[in-house]
Amino acid sequence: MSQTIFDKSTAGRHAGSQLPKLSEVQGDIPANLHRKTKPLLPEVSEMQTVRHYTQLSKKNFSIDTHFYPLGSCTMKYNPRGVHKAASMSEFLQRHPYQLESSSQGFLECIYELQEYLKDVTGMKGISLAPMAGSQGEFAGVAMIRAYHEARGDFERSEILVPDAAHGTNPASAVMCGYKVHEIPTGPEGDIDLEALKAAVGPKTAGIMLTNPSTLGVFERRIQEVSRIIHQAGGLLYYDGANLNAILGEVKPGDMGFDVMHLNLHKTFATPHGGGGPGAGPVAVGERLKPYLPLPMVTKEDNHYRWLTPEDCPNSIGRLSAFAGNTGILLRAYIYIRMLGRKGLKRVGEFSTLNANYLMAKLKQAGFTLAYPKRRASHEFIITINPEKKKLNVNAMDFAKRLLDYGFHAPTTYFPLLVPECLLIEPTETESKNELDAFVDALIKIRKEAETDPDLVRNAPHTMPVKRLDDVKAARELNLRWKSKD
Amino acid sequence: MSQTIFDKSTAGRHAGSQLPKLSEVQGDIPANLHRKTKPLLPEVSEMQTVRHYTQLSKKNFSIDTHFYPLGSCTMKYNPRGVHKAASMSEFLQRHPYQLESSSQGFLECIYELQEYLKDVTGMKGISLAPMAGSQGEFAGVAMIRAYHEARGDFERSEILVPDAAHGTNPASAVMCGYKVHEIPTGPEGDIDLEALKAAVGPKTAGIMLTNPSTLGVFERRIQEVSRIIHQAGGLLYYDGANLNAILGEVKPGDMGFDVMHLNLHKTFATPHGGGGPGAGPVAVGERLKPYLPLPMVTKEDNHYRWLTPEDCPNSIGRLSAFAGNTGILLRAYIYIRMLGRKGLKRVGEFSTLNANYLMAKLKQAGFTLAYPKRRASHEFIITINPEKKKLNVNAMDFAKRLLDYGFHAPTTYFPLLVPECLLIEPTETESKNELDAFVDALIKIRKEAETDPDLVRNAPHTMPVKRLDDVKAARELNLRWKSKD
Amino acid sequence: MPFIPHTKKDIEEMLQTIGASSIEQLFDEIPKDLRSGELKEIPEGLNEQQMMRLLKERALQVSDDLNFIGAGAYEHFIPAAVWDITSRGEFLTAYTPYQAEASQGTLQLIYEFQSMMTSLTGMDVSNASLYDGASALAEAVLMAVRANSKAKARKILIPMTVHPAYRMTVKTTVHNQKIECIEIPYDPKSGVTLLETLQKYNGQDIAGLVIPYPNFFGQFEAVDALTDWAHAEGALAIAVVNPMALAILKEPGVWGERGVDIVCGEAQPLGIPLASGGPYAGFMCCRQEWVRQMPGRIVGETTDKDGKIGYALTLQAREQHIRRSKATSNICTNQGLLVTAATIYMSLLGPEGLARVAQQCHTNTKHLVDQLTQISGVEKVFSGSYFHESVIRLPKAPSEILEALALCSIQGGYDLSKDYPELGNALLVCATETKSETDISLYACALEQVLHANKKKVSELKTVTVSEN
Amino acid sequence: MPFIPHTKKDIEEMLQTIGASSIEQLFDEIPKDLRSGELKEIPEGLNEQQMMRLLKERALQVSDDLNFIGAGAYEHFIPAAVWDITSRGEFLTAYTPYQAEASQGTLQLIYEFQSMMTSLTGMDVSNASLYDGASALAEAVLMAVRANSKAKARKILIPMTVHPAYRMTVKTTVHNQKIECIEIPYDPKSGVTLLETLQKYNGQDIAGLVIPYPNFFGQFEAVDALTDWAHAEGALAIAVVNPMALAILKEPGVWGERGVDIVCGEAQPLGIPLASGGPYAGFMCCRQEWVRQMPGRIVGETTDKDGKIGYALTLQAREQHIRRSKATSNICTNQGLLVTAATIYMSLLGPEGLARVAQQCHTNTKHLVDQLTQISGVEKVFSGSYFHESVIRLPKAPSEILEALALCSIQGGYDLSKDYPELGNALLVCATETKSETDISLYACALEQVLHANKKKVSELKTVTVSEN
Ligand SMILES: Cc1ncc(COP(=O)(O)O)c(C=O)c1O
Ligand SMILES: Cc1ncc(COP(=O)(O)O)c(C=O)c1O
Repeated sequence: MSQTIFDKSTAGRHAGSQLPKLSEVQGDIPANLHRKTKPLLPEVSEMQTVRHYTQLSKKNFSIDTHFYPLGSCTMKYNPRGVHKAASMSEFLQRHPYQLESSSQGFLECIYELQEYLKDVTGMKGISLAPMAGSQGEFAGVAMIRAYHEARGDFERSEILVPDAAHGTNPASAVMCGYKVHEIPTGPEGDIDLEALKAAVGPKTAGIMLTNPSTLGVFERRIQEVSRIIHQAGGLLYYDGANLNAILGEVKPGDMGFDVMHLNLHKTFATPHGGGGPGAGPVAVGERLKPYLPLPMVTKEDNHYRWLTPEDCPNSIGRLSAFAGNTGILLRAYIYIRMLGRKGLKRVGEFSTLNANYLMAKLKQAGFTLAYPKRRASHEFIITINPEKKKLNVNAMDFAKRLLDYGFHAPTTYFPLLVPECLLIEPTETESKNELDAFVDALIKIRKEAETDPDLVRNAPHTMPVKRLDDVKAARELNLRWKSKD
Repeated sequence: MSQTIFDKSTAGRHAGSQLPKLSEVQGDIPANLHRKTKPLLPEVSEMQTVRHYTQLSKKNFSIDTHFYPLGSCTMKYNPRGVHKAASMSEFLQRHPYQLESSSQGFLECIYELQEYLKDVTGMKGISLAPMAGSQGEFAGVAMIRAYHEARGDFERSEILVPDAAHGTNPASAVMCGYKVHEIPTGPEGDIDLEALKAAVGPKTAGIMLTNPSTLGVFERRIQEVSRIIHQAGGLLYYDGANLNAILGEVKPGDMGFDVMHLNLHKTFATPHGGGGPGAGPVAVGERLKPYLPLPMVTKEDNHYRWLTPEDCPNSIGRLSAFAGNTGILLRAYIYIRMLGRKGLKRVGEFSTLNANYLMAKLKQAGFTLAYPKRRASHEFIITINPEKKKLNVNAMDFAKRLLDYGFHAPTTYFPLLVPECLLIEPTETESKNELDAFVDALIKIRKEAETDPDLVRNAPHTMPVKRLDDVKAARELNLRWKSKD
Repeated sequence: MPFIPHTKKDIEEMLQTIGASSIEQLFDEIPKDLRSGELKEIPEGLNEQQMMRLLKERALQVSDDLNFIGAGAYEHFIPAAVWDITSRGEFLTAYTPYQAEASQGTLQLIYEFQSMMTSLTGMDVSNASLYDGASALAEAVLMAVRANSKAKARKILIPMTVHPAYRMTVKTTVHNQKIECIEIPYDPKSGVTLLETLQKYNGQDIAGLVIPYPNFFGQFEAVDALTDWAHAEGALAIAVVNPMALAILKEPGVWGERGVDIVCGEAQPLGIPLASGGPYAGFMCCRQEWVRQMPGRIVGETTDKDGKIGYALTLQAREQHIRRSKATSNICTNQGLLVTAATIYMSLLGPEGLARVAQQCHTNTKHLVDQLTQISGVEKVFSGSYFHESVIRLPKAPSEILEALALCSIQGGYDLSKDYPELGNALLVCATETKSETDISLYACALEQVLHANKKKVSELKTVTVSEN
Repeated sequence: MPFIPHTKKDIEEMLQTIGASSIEQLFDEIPKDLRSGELKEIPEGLNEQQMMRLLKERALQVSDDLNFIGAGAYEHFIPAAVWDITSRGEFLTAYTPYQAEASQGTLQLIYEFQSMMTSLTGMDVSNASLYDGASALAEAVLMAVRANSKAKARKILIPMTVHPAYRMTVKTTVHNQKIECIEIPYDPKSGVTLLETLQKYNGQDIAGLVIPYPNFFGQFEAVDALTDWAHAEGALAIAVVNPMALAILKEPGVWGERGVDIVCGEAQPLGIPLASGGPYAGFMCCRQEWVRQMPGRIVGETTDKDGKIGYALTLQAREQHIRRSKATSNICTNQGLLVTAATIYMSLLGPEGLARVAQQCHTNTKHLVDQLTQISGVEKVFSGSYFHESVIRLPKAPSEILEALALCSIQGGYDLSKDYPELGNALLVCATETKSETDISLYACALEQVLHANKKKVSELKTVTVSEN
C-alpha cells in the first residue's frame, strides 16, 4: 500500500513521451566529466507517476478537504481564481531577467502590491524580497543592525524577545549576530512591563514581538512598550504572522513599530503548499528605508523598473538570486484586488468573530481557557491540563483523536508557556456550522477520554497510519530509500 | 460524513466573488414571467463548494488512482498533456458559430482527424458528429436504412445481432425502426454460421457485430459472414468498441464492413469522465458516403470549411445542435499525433499481450476460462461458475472484494451468455507488475472464499459504503434531495 | 514507447508465460490476408513538448475575439474552482459508476445534480444527462410518443421558433420510427407562436407540443396558453428551455393549469465552456408519472448493509444494457463530466448568483440592442421583450458584415438569413454578463464603422480598460 | 462577502453566544487611539470575473518572447502531469506536515525527493528544501562554519564564477555573523578558477571553499582539484550545482579523493516554471557526518504503533520551533510545493529522460553559439567546453542589442557588462531543450539584422513551423 515510487520502478522503463529528441551531433562535453553511475531516479511510466502521486495526495489533510484550525498559521480558503490568474502563461514563462520593457504588466502588479501593503501596515517603505516570514525577520533585524551601525553605535548586542514568541524570532536574531534576551509574560498574557524595563539598556538593539501575540491576545500596553524601547534607543520589530486579526483595524505603524514582516501565505491567502512557498515582505518606517533589501520596483513617468544597488547604496543587499517568491506576491496582489478595502477589513472582523465565538462555545462546554478574562484575537488557547490530570489524556491525544473526526488538529504545545495547550485559529472563511461541529467533536472526545481513555490515547485510528514513532525516526535515521537487494 | 451539499446550505449565504455586478437599469422582463419561488440550489460559500466536491471526488475509483480492468471499456491512461493542450483558451472559448475565417487552426485539426481515422479503419468516408458509440450506431444503422430506401428497397425490416452483442446494438437498431433478430454463438465464441444462414433473407437490412467480439475472441470466419450478408443484400455494421485490440493490425474496412463507429473515449484515450463525454465517429465505405451525418469539415485550396446540407443533400441530417463533442475530437487528434503510426500499432500489440498474459496467469492459477482454446484479444472472460457451485460465492462477490484490494472490478455478468462471468480488459498502459498484483488478489480472494466465504459475500469492507441495496433504490425511489423540515 | 510501460525483459517473460514466441504470434487467429500494412496517413509520433508547440500554433489560428454570438451556446464566466475540481483525476478518469461502492463521488454528485435540475425546472425527476440540448429534445419527442396514452398518436408539433439545428436533429432521430414532426410558423411581428396557429390541429392525434423558452429569437412564448392547449388536446407538453433563464423565469412545472410533462434543454450555460459546440450536456426532467419512460441514467438514494445512506444507478430496467432492444433509448455513455462541472457551477453560484447572471445577461443584451439600433439602417425585428438574445435587421447581408466585424476582433452574431430567409438580413445578437459597457460600445462603434465608415475609430475605444464590468 | 460565509442570522447568533453587541465590541481591548481609519490605497474589490479580465490585461503587457536567457533560471519543458498533480488541493493547501498521520502524502513525497537528490548529488542526506539556490548557498556557508572543526575558521572562499546574485546573497546573510567572504578571481582565458589562484590561501583559516558547477559562465571548474585542495586545507568543500547537469555530469559525492561535504543549488530546472524568479526551491545535501548541522526540515522513515512504515519530520531538535535561538537556521516555511513539482518531474523523466534533457540543452547551446559566432563581430569569450550556457562578445553594448532583439520577440540573454565589466560587451546565452533549430536560426538571423541590418528577414523565418524540435 505505501510503496515508494522506487518500489514501483523497473530498470529500463520510461515515460516515452517525456523523452526529448536528441540531435545527431551531440556536442563535446569531455568524457572524463561524465557521471559513471545512473542516478537513482524512478523508472516508471507516466501513468505510474500520475497514479502514485495522486494516491499520495489523498493521504493529506488540507484546506480544500478539512477544517484546519492550526493556530498561528491562518489556514484560510485559498481562492482558486487567484491561483488560476497567477498561473497565466505570460506570468509563468517570464524569465526573471526578461527586459523591463517587455514586463510592464508584471512590474505594475508588484509595484501596486508594494503600495497596498504600505497602506495596510501603516509603514513608509517596503521590500517584497523576503521569501517567508523568517527571512523577513532576518531582513528586519539586519536593518536594525545596519541602522545602529550607521549611527556608529556598535554596542547594541541584544534583541529582546517575549517568551511567548515564535521560534523564528530568537533564531532570526541570532542569525543576525545578536544575543537573545527573553522577557516573561504576565498572568493575563501581556508582557511583564517591569521585567521589560529591567532588561532594556544600552545593549538593547530592539525588541521583536507580535500583536496580537501568539497567546491569542492583544498586547494592551503596546504604546508603553514602544515608549520604553524607543527611550532606550532600541527599535521595535513586528512579527506580522498575526496580522489577520487586525487587518483594517489597527496598523503596526501606528502602534509604534519601526519594522515588520508580513506573511502573505497567512494573511493574504496564498496556499501553503504542504510547507511553502510563502512570502515575507518587510516593511519599515522612515528611519529604516535606506536599508531595505533588494530588489524593489519603482515607477517613473508611468514606467516601472527594478531598483538597483546603485539606487540603494545602503541596502542590506539581496536575500535571493532574483526577486523573491514573485508568484506568491502575484497571488497576494490578486487576493487584495478581489477583497478590496472593505473585504480586507472584514477579514479582521470575521476572523475575530469566529475565534471569539469558538472560544465562548468551548468555555460553555467546560473547557479551560488559558486567558479566560481576555477577548480572543483571531485565535485563542485552551489547556487540556485539567483533563490530563484527571484522565491522563493529554493535548496530543486530543489532537490526534480530532483527526479521526475529520478535523485537523490545532497547534499543540506552542506557545511553550501554556501547559498542554491547543492554540486554535478558525479563520474567517469557516462557517458557524463548521465551528459548531468542531466543538461537538471536542466534547465527544472528552467523553471518550472519560469512558474509554485508550481510544483517545491510541488515536488516530482512521488515518493511513496509526500513531508514528518519532523517537525511532530520530534514533534510527532512515532519510532516503535504499534498494533491498 | 456523506452529507449532501444541500445539508450544508444556509439561507442567505453565497460565494461573494461569484456574484456578477448588476447594472442599475435592469431591463424589462414583465413581472408575470418571473419565477415565484427560489430554486433549491445550495447556498454555500466558495470554500464549502470546493471542499464538498473535492471530498466527493475522493470516493471514486479512477484510472488516475486504480487499475481498472473493466472489460469492453478500454480504461487506459488518459495523457495529461492531451487534456492540457485541448484546454487551451483559444479552443475552449471558440463559439461553435465563430466564423470559419477565424477558426482555421481548429478546423485543420478536425479535418486531419477525419483523414487519420479513415486510415485507421480502412474506410472511405467519415463523420465525427456522433457524440458516443451508441449515437454512432444509430447514425450507422440510419444510413443503412437510407441506403436501402434510396434504392427503393423498403422490405428490409430486420437487423441481425449476435447474442453476445452489447446492449446498445439492439437498442440502436430499434431506434432506427428495425426489428432485431438474435444470432447465437458457437461453443468457441464464433458466430453460429448455420444459424446466420438460416436467418438472412430479403428482410435483412444488415448485421451489427464487433470483432473481436465482446467474448474477447476474434471472429475467425468474418470473411464468410461478410459474404453471407452481402449476398443477401444486407450491409455489415462494425461496433468499434473493441478497436483497441486490432489497431494497426486489421482494418474493419478490409474485413468487409460497410459502416462502423469508433469509440474515441476508449481506443483514443479520451477520459471517460465518470460516465462521459465520449465521441463515436461513424465511418463508411464508398456506398454509404452520401448519407453521412452533418457536419463534416472539408478542405478547399488550403481553406477549411464545414460541409452544409446543400453540399450533402442525401445526408441523414444532424445528430446534435453543433458539431458533436469537439473537445473530445481534439483530444483524440492530439493522442494520435503523440502516438504516431508506430505508437498506434503498439496499442494493438500491447493490449493483446497484456490480455493474453493475464489470461495465461489466471489459467495457471486455476481459474476457468470461458474460451480456453482461444487466444485472448485485448480482453478475455473467466467464469466464476465453478467457485459459485462449490463455495456459493459468485462473480459479483469476487468483483466487490476486488475493490477492497484496490482494484476496480472487471465487467460482471456481461456478455450475458457466459454465466458468472468476469470480462477482463487490462489495456496496454498497465505494467506487468500491476497485472501480477491483480492475479495475486484474485488468488487470495478465492482462498478467502474457501476459508471465510462471508468475508467475500459481504464485501466490500473498505469503501465509503458497504454493499448497497439496489432493490431498495428501485423500489423506494428517492431521486432528489428534499428538506427534512 | 509513449504510455506503454513494458521493458524488454517484461515482454520476454510475458511471452514465455503465454507460450508464444512473439507478439505477432498472438494475432495468429486473424486470417493472414486480412492483416493490414502500415498506417499511411498518420504522421510520426511527437513527444509532449513537440505536441504542445504544434497545438499552440493551431490555437494561434483560432482568433480570440469579443463574442456576441448566442444561438444555443452562451459565453458565461466560469469560476476557476469549477474546472479545477472537475479535472481532478477521480472525476475525469472514472468510468460510468457501475460499481456503486467505488463510485460514491460521482453518484452523489449526480443525485445532487438531479435535485438542482428538478428544482430549476419545477419537475419531479431528472436524469443524469443526455448528449446535448438537441438530442435531448429528440429523446423527449420519442418519450412523449411512448408515454402518450393515445396509442396511435405519432405527430409532434414543433414551432419554427425552436433552434433550427434542434429541429433537424429531432427529424433525423425520429423519422425512422415514423413519427411526424409538424413545424408551426411564428407570428412575424412578435416572433412567437400564436395560439391561433395551433388551433387548426385541434382534435388531431397530436402526441406532443414542443415549447421553446426563451425561443430561438430570444423572445418569450405564451407558455401558459400553449401548455394548456396541449393538455386540452391530450398531447404532452415538452418544454425546451435555457436553464440559466429559469433562475429568474417561471419554471415549466407551473406553466398553465398543470405544468408541462417533460422539460429538456442544454446545460452548457451552467459552467461549460463554448468549446466549439461540445462536449455539452443535454438534460431532461419530467413528472413522476413518466419516470419509467425516461431515457438515460438515473441515480437514486439507497442504503448499504449497515443502513448507511449511499447512492446507486437505479431503474436500470429502462436501459439498453439490461433491456436491450426494449430499452427506452440506446444511450450508454453520456456527458457525466459536464454534469460534474454544471453541479459545481450551480453550487458556487447559488440561487442568488444564478439569478444575477441571468438578469445581467438580459440587461446587457438590451443595452446592446439599444445601441446597435441607434445606428442608421439597423432596426429591431420583433416587438415584445426578450431574454438575452434578440434579432436585428441590417442594411446589408449579415455574412459580409460579420466578416468585416471579425477584422475588428468581433464575432458579431448569428446570421439568420439562411434559416429564416423571410426575415431578410437578420442577425441574432447576444451579450452575456461577460460583456462590459466598453465591449458593447466597441461593437456598436465597429458596426457603425463597417456600415458607415466614419466616426470614432475602434482602436481608440480599445485602449479603455476592459475590467470595468 | 467574498470568502466569508456568515449570514446575518449567523452573526447575530454568534454575537449572542459571545455576549457582545457588535463585532466592533470584540476589539475593545485595543486602545481607542490606535484604531485606524479606512484603507486608502486599496481599490474597491473585484469579483472573480472582473479580476480575471484585469489580470489578463496585465498579462498582455508581459511579452511572450523566445527566451535565450539562462543565468540561474532555465526554461525547460514541464510535462502537464507535473502541475496537474502538484495543484491538487491536498498538496496545494496543506500546511507543513506537523501532524504526521494526517500528512503522509507530503511526508512520503519529501522522503522520495530526499532519495532522488542524494543520488543525483552523490551525498548521504538531503533536506526538504530551502528558499532558493542563492539562500541555500548562504545556509551552506553558515553550515560549513558551524561544522568546521577549526573553531576560529570564519573565512569562506567564493570564486567570482559563482552567480553574482548568489555572492550578494551570501554576503548579506553571513556578514552579520562576522564571516568573511573572499572572492577568488577567474582565469580570463578559460573562465574558470585556477588552482594557482587558491594557493595564496594555503595554511590560512579557511572554513570552506565554494565550487560552482557548471559555473556562472557555463564553464566546467576543475572540481577534483578544487575539492582536494579544500580538504588538504582543512576546509569544507561546498558544491553549488545545477541539478539538471548532474544527470550527465560527475556527481559531487565523487569529486576528488573524498567527495565534497555539502552540495546545494537551485531545483528550478526540475519542473519549476521561470515565473519571474520564484517561487523556486533551494536544495541542500551533505555527508552523513554533518546531518545535525543541516538547516531546514528533514523527513525520516519510521513505523507506527502497528509496525507499519510511515514518515515523519525528524531531527527537529535542529530547528527553530524546538531549539529557538540555538537552531541551525531560522527557516520555517520552505518551498514544499516546488519540491512536490520537482519530485513528480524527476519521476516522469527518470534517469534516461533527465540525461536526455541535459544532453540536448548542451547540444542546442553549442549550436546557438556556433551560429551566433559566425556573425561578424561576434566572438566566443572563453575557451574550453561548457554545459548549456556560454559567453559571447558583441560589437556594441549588450543592453542596446537586447532591446533591439526584443522588438523581434527575442529575449537574447543576460548582459554581463555590469557584473563583469572586464569582459567588455559580454552576453551570456542559453538554449535549452525547448529550442528548435528554427528558434536558433531565428535568433542568429535577428542578431545579424540588428548588427548589420541586412540578409534574410526575420519574418520570413518565422513562418517555418516551429514544432520540429
Ligand atoms: C508567529 C509566527 N512568526 C513567524 C513565523 C514564521 O513565518 P514563516 O513560516 O513564513 O517563516 C510564523 C509561522 O510559522 C509564526 O506563526
Ligand atoms: C461493445 C460496445 N459497444 C457499444 C458501446 C456503446 O458505446 P457508448 O457507451 O460510447 O455509447 C460500448 C460501450 O459501452 C461497448 O462496450
